[in-house]
Amino acid sequence: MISKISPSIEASLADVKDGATVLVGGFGGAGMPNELIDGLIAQGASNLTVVANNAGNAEFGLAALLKAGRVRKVICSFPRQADSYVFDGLYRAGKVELELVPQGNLAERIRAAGAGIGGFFTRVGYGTELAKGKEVREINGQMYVLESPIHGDFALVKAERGDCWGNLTYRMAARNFGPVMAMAAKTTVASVHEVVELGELDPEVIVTPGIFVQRVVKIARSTTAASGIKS
Amino acid sequence: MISKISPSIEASLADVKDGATVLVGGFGGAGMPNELIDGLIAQGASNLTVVANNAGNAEFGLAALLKAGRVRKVICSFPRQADSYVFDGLYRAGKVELELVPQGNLAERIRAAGAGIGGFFTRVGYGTELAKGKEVREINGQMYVLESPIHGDFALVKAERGDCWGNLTYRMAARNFGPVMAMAAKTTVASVHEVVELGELDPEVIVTPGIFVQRVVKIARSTTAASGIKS
Amino acid sequence: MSYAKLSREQLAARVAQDIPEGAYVNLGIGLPTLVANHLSPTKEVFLQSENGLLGMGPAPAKGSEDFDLINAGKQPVTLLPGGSYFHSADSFAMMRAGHLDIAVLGAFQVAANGDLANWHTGNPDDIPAVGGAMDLAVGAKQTWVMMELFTKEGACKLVEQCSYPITGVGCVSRVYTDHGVFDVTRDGFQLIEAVDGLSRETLTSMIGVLIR
Amino acid sequence: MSYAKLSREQLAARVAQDIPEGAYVNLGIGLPTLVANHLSPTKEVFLQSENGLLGMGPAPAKGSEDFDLINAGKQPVTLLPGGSYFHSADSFAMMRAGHLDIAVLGAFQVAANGDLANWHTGNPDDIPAVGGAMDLAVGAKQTWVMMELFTKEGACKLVEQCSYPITGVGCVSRVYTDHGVFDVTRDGFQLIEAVDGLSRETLTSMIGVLIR
Repeated sequence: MISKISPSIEASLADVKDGATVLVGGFGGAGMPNELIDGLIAQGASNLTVVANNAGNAEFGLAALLKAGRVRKVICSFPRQADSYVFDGLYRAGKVELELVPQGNLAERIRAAGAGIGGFFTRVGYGTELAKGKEVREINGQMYVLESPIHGDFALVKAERGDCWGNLTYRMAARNFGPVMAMAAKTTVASVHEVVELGELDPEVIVTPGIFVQRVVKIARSTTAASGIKS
Repeated sequence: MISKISPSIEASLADVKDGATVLVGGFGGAGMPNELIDGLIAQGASNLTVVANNAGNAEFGLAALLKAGRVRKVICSFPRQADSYVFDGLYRAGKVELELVPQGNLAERIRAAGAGIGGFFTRVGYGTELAKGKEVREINGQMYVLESPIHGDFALVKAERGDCWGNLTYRMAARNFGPVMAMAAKTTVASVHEVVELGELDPEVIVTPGIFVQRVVKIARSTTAASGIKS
Repeated sequence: MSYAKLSREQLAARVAQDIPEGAYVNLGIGLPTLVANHLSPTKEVFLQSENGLLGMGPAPAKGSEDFDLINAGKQPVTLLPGGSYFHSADSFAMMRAGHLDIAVLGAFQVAANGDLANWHTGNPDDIPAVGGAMDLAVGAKQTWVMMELFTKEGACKLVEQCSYPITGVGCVSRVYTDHGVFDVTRDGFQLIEAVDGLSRETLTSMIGVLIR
Repeated sequence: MSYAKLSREQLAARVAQDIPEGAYVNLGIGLPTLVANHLSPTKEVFLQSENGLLGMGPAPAKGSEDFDLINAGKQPVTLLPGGSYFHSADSFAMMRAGHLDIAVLGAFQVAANGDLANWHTGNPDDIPAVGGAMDLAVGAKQTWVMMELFTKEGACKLVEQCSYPITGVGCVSRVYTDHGVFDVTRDGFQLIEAVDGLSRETLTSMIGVLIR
């Protein structure tokens, strides 16, 4: 019998290689897979490209990964936050490369990778610095920019419940980038608060079908902390 | 208080104009909004472009609409079925135009319309008759075809449950094209078997958020009949 | 003749007044967030949040915050009955394809052709961050800007051409300010109303770009 | 020396034997559908159906058919515990991006370069219909064809170049037939095995295209 349940965070991340592209879910603290990021720090892979909406808060999660010097490049929409001082410092010191992408283009580029789309035309960004050098085209009287897919070697996703086939549900706004990132990576590792028996998740309400998930690892339930805002 | 609940099928389709493009959900009999199609026949709009996966079975639903002479053009992936004789006859007689689209490209083109994507590159269809005349491009060593969005004036969608904000859930494989068609039309009319109180649908399990639905109309529960297969 | 600029709350109330019942609206982070507090409880408006919420409700009571349920500004919110959750690609599909009726955004500058600048000061030492600003700017059926008319240094934020890096081309249709409301037309800015006590002529003369 | 061609069921069993445990598989309509009946119950394989099912189970008992739960051939099926439903765009995303390990498809012809023809006879009087054939042909990690080696008229369906309109370019990696199994390599067809009693030489000589 197939089981994608991983015995530990350590086991679930053992094969992340130096130079890998890692998609990391979350928007603010919601859906941020902090336990998996801590596991990645312990695992030791370096020279990573991290794709995420934000670039870390305070000194935990992504910020800790950045602080540990493991990240070569960040692809994200909103690195600057009230408590993003680790990223800010590395960026100003030229120690981390930044590719800034409008949030919807980021989500769509990740989905494109997960859906086998080679590129797509979007109006978002046209005429701005963030579309500099990109192919543009007029379609039905409006100007569009060609955007390309963003593939991941790994995706680290925080879900709520999962089963041994890798099916996932999420919790409230912690869903955000999880479903599209799970589609776009060669290996998707999902942390869940509950592992349930096969068939316990109603097939109508599964958000991420197991085909998109390679490993599921149970973590202790914790309360999502505030992050990214001025306290 | 906003309510998208329509008093009748008649009221929900009153403003379909001649020449409209109508997206029609369903795969085989599952998700086929037969009651709405009957309403459209009664309403009288003609010269329609119908976008659907199939092109009608026996003499009900889409086949009846075709038989009534209301359809100028069909955009679909699989018109030929064991019981598609109405379409077959009209097509052979040159009385209906056919744009044949691979099923996944069809779904993705409809989604593109619903997601504001101006066009996308897909490998599907490259080198085949169905990509004739379309722009092609090599991306990372593979050949892609540029496909364009398919917008609808109306979408007719069969759902399971709905509320006054237009939120929808579906039933099993009857989901198929419903969610993407609802996104892609100016006016989406959804038939549901149950209208529930606001808040009764768990926000985690709503498949089509109400923003994509303009009208919800209750229909009697009926059992989906077999269609499209040799009996 | 004297006039008083609108306070931030008054400006939020002024914007709220123009949002029609049944509208799907995204309120950008910062000043636009205040609009939610001024929507009449008898006028049903659907608030969308880019991080995957539709039917966003008010802030939760102190002590019952849940940071899995936050808005685009990462502040805790609630979900109304009838609300729904969805993933980021679906959320931005909503935006990009014009399903939202109105996006209300803050701005550094708005140009006479409707160009919006609100994401980057252009200062090379600033950490750039764009979030959903560019998506919202061009996606909604109407993009409204809500801002103080002048910078702290007294420069007018309605301009002939943006000097800051732009967020979207020709995307703004209306500008609500603490001095008055302007439409962006084919022929540039048109003054819709000035605040009480401020004549159209005076207001027009305070602005360094042609106002019709 | 005499040999017996594989029956349809034997051919289905032969294909089933090569599907590894844990594989995500789409079985095309027609002949490939039979493969499901020959998958060992001790070998867990995930069946996907283009109309929005993953974890498809066997046909339901007579009398408990539900035509909201059908396969790509519109026949009633069941869903296994752990199965899920999703919409058509998500279903074809699964296919197009190579999330499926194997697509098993019927064919009119397979060419030495891996081109597949299985959607249209090219007869102008036929109603064309493509369904998910083109999506499946190029989407899965591996595309296997399953067919009788010869037409009723005796023409070999392994060809130098397809005479029928093609479904996908260079997409087939393996061909299972009632006479033997072939790989499609850079250098054309390679015979993997011939059915019992049929020598490699004899089989090769029956085919009008070079077999390595």
